[in-house]
Amino acid sequence: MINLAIFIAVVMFLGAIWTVLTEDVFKAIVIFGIVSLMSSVMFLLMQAPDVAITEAAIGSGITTALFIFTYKKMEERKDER
Amino acid sequence: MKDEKSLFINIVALLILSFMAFYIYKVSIDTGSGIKITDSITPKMRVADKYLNKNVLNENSTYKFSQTAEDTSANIVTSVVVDYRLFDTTLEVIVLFVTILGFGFVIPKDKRRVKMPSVILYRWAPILMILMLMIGGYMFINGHLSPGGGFPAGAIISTAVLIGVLAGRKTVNHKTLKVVEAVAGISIFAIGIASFFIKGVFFQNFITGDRIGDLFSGGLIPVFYGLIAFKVAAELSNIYFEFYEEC
Amino acid sequence: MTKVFILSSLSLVFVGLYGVLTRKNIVKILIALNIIETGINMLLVAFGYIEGGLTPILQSDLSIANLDKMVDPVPQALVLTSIVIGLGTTAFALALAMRYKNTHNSISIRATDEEGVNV
Amino acid sequence: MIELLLVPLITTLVLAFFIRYKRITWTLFLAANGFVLYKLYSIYGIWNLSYKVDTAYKILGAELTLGVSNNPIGWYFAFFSALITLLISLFSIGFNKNSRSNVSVIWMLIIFSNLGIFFAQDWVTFFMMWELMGWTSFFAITNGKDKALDGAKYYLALSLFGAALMLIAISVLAQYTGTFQIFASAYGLLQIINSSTKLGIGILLLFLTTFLIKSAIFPFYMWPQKVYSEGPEDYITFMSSVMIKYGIYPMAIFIVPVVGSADLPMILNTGNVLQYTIGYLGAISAILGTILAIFQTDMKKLFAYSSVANMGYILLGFSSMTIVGFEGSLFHVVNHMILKAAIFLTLAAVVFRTGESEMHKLGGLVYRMPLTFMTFLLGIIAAAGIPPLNGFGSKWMIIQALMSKRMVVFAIAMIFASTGAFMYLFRALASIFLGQLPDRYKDVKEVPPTMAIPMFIMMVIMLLTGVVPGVVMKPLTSALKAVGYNVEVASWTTLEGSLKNSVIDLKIVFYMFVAGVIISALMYFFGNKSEKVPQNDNYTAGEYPEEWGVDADRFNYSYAFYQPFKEMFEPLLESVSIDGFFASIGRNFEFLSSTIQGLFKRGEGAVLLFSIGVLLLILGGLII
Amino acid sequence: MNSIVFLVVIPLIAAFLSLFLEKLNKLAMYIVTLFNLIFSITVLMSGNIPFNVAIGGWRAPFGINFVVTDITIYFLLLVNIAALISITVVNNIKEYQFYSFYFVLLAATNGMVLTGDMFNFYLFTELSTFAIAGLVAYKRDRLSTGAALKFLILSSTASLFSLASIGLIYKTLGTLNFADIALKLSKLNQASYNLILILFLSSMLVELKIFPFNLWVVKSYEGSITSVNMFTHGMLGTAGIYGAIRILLIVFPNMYSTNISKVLIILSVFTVLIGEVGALKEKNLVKILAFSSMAQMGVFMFGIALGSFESIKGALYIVVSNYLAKLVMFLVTKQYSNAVESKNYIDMKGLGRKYPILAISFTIAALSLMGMPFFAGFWGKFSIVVSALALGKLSTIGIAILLIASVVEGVYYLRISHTFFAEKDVNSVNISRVYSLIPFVLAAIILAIGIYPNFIEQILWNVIDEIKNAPDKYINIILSLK
Repeated sequence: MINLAIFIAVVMFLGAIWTVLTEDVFKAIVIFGIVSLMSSVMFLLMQAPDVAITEAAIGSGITTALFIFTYKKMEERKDER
Repeated sequence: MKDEKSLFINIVALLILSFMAFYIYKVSIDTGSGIKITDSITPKMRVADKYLNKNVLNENSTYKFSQTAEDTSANIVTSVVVDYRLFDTTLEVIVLFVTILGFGFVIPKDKRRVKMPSVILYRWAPILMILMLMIGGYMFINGHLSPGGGFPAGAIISTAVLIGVLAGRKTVNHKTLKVVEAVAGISIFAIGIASFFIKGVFFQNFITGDRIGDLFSGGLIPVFYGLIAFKVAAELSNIYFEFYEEC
Repeated sequence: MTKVFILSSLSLVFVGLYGVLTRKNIVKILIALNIIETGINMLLVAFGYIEGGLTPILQSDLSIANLDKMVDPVPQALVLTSIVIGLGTTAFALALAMRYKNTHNSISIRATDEEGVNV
Repeated sequence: MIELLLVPLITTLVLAFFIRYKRITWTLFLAANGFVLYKLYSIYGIWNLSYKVDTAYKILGAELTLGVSNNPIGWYFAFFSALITLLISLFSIGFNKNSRSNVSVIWMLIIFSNLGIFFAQDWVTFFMMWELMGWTSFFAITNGKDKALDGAKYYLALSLFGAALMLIAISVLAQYTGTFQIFASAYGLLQIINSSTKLGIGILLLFLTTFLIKSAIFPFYMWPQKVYSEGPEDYITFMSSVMIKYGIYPMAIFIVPVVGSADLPMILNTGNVLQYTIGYLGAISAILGTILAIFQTDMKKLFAYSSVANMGYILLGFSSMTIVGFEGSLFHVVNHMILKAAIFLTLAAVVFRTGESEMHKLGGLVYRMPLTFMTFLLGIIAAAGIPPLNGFGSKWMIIQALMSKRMVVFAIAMIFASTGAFMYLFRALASIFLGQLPDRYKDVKEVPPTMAIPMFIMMVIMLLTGVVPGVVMKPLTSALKAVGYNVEVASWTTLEGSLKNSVIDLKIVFYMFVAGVIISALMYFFGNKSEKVPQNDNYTAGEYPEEWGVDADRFNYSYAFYQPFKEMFEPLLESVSIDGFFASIGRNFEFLSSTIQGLFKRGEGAVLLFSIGVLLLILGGLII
Repeated sequence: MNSIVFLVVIPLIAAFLSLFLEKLNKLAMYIVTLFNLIFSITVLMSGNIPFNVAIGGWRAPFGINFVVTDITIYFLLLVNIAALISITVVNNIKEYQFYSFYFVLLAATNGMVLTGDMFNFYLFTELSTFAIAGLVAYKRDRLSTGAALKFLILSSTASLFSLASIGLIYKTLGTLNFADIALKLSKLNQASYNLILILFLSSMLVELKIFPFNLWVVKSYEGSITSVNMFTHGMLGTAGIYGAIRILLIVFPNMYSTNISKVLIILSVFTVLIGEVGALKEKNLVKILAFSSMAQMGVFMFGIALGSFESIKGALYIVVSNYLAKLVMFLVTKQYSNAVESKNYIDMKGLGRKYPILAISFTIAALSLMGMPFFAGFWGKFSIVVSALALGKLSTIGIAILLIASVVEGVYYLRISHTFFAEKDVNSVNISRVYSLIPFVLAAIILAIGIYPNFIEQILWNVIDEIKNAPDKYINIILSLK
């Protein structure tokens, strides 16, 4: 268990750093989604299934979707110009 | 964005962060008297103890599974969210309401090109939607028994709407969403006010006497969760409409 | 275990804060904000965690006998709320960002708000 | 007692309602001033009158009580202020017939604060009235004109700054003495000086700075010329004669007793450190005011600097800390009130008729405005301190006091300034009223009777106080006696100096002067008559300077009247540039303002600053 | 008095209904605001104060509770009166979102004042933040979009800090109730206490406009319409002040034994300096008011951070004076800027001669803010000065800087007043005289307080008494209910 937790923590940390440092916004969004999903696993490990489900559905799912929609819309506008 | 590579800002930010980290470290190793943030404190020493033992009203009461208690929700997180701290949850619904309202208010409304959806998606959409609705419905109905609850349920139901939108199928329109949103929102408060007139206290769970673990238990909890789910679903669907529907 | 949780959530908070402080692209600032938020949420839940704790859901009389071992349900309730708030903030801010892009013709937070000046 | 304050206040409200009807407002204004004068006359000698307001407002653990009370020195100031104000308000009726804006409302409010200052019983009341006077005079000076804004802003900033210092001083004083009462706190301050000299002197200097600002003493001598040159003339008359004394009054009742009896290090066994500080400030203002007055081309600015010099004399009198010097100073207060009012009324009359205040563009008005000329003449004779008029007695007393204390430097400064006064006064006389009348003022008429009468009364008063100083000295000495000073009530016509055998009888001086006037009149009538040529020929020698692109007025003899002196003093004046210092403060603030606006214009650093703020809080928490 | 919850619930229901009301929204706005006002007056008159309401029937530390004490009820009145005054300038607004935001803001500010629970307070704060951000973005042009976005980013960062602090409080003390926290706080380790306080304070200071947490202020004021400015000032600002008083003075009273109060003194002095000096060269009247409100908050915070009861009383006077004065100023600004279609005060030259009541009200408000005697602000300034001079070197230096800054304030405010009264012909301008009424009444109140402070002094001493006996009395009210 603890090894899994450490593994996920490290992955999340690296993912977060990648998200922050990368130039490509789309990449950042996708990796953020992954980090968010990882965090929901962490919630599960913390015996918080309610939070885990909510995080997976809302924090990871819908938020990422929102980011992607926005990104696409902004790109669309760029194309039009 | 050249500015992002500005060395100065990066150094300043790193300094600030390292200082904050140092401070937190210093606080955590502090050896002074009193309760420290690193102390391990169990729920027994917190208000959570009463929630777990379900004896907020009567200090000595104990309970057994499949019998009545003061709050008959089996999922204690749910009983905190929708009963002990119900008022927070209603406010949270309002927060979502306000932000989505603001979202619809400020999003630029320019003409969008509508892409034709693929045939597969168009054919499979109804099945997916029904599946989503079923999962969502299960979640909020069982919110007081198992993990889940109104918020993820709402999110999943809204995904059904999203699929419909993506598939180009007419499901619900803007007006309906608005009505659902308002009716669900008002109902939450209406129940609260009703409890004021029945019991003299706002947001009191006035259906009591259920047994823990039953499907129909927890009094008003499933009702509230249902309303919350529909409200969240309606609000989130609004977002998709803003993105993908022609105005 | 608790230490791992707390450290990992703190690391997320700091990375996110670094992003908010140094990034200029508004979308990336918002992503960084979300990272902080995830971190804080994890922190809160970790505060309620106890070693070898049980999920705070009653399944049978056995779980009622083990109430002492259950993790704290209150932080979880708070985090449920805060996740939804985070979604709200993100949605609102993204809509504003889209309009910002239209009005300022840029997505950098450095763009001036004065009328008629383009970066 | 309270009706003395209530009447001006109620009048203010009434005036505000009738602000559009000039005739009504100014008549009411006059009536209210008349009432104030009458009321003041009737309360003379009744020193136990007082009125108190108990508020529930708690400060320093006790409930605050505000009060006014009749006190002799305050009465002395208030009475003569009211007298002069009445005359000015009579003058204003005619003066304001054609003006667009109406300053009477604000002016009445100033009169209210004026009375409040003179009769305040405690520092809080005093401070409240003081602040009221500060901002009201801002509005009175600008009076809706943008060109007056700069001067008024300067005045306002100084005034608010002074008030801030006074607030600090009052609070510290109250903390240590536990009282806000003016007289009680004076004793308290003496004890503070004895126990902890630094603190006591600090408090004293804070008070002193406030009063110096209001009375335009040396480091703050710049505001009168900025303000007087732009404000409405009738109000400026009031300001230069009455308002500038607001700083003198608290000095007389508070600073002088404290400094005089404080146990401080002495210099040359003649006076203590503070005494010398005050003296030097007075001397510098007297000299600097005189020198600067000599070089002005604008007549209002000229007399503004003259006021600075006169305030310097008063301070010199205080610095001697002898009873004669004190009396002389207080006597000079009234003398200066009267003569400055007379002079500024004539200037107002000139501006009223010609619309011009640059001296070199005027000239020869003696032929058109003889009464104005006579008033002005008597005014400047008084200002120069020539015997039969009123400026002489007080200056004489001050010099006597300084000599008796062996403060020779100050006496020399005083004499230097008095001599310099001749130069600028003569310049004003020669440029405005003598010389030749420019063609454009051929049709100028004498002022209407409503304006002439007050000027005439002024002349009479000047002569009266000059010949019979008792009309001022008697109330003054009885007031001082009532306060507790060891003085004898003065006689009608004689003045007592502090040196041996130094009593003079002004009656005799007057007879000698009358004889002199008669002789010179005879010489004028029987002497040769002068010849008249067009004025420009005098200084352009028949050329047309406009053709060279130069303004002909610049060649008028009164443009660079004292050029040699100016060249002499130029280096000194350049080194003493207080104005530049204050201006640089203003500039720095504006620069800072732009910087801050730049910070707030861009929102990008918000989170960064936020974290820096958190950092500061953390630092505060760490350093325990 | 369980019905006190209606103060929050009715506006929230109205917020939902406003989606459909369309043209009736304005009417609904008046009805709901009046309801809130009348309800709070009834509560004040009922004589039941203090009382405690447990929502959902769960007793205090376990459920969420609303507490009504003297401080609460007065701030409730202030918030609701400000709301009523502010909506009088709302006109020609068709978007239903505006009304929804307003209702939510009304509920949130009322809730912030009423609540007795930490997390609930956080939620109300968030709610008000979003409502204000939406209202600021109302014009949806370049300026307001940028302002709203930047405000949102800053305030959500701040709210995350406060969330962390709430988490820490729950971890260490095991409770979220104000009274319970106050009761147990003395058991806390000093270092942990500091950490919690810093985290919470830094999010609090954003709302209180203290430098360097206040970069949103000027932009938001500049970018939004006048009624929104009045909401921000009168409702959000007042509720924020209440939060500061409640949380700093009653929940965290130990703050004064740490150095954090000294840092607060320094920060508030800087705020005043920056606010006053920043406004000096400004020409846009709304921005001047923004800078000035920042400075006034600095003075308030200075009074609070000094920590003596007299200085707190002074700070409360400043609150009252600033509250009234800014409302007057915004009303006048609204009328004048509408008349000349510009927010630059130089364009408003001469309007004071045609519409003297508005200009005189503005002048009275300005003088009160400057702390001139005979106006409400003086008593506050006086109290703060007197108590600051008794409290050591740092506060002495601070008060000296504050007073010098007030000189700058005097210069720029009276310059504006002068411009109003300057000579210029203004014939084309037309303002209905009706709009003079409210500014005039408010200005008269400022004057009345300045001349006769007794009645407000009484109220303030009640408030101070409550603070003095805090937290014991407060805890008793809440935790005695079983």
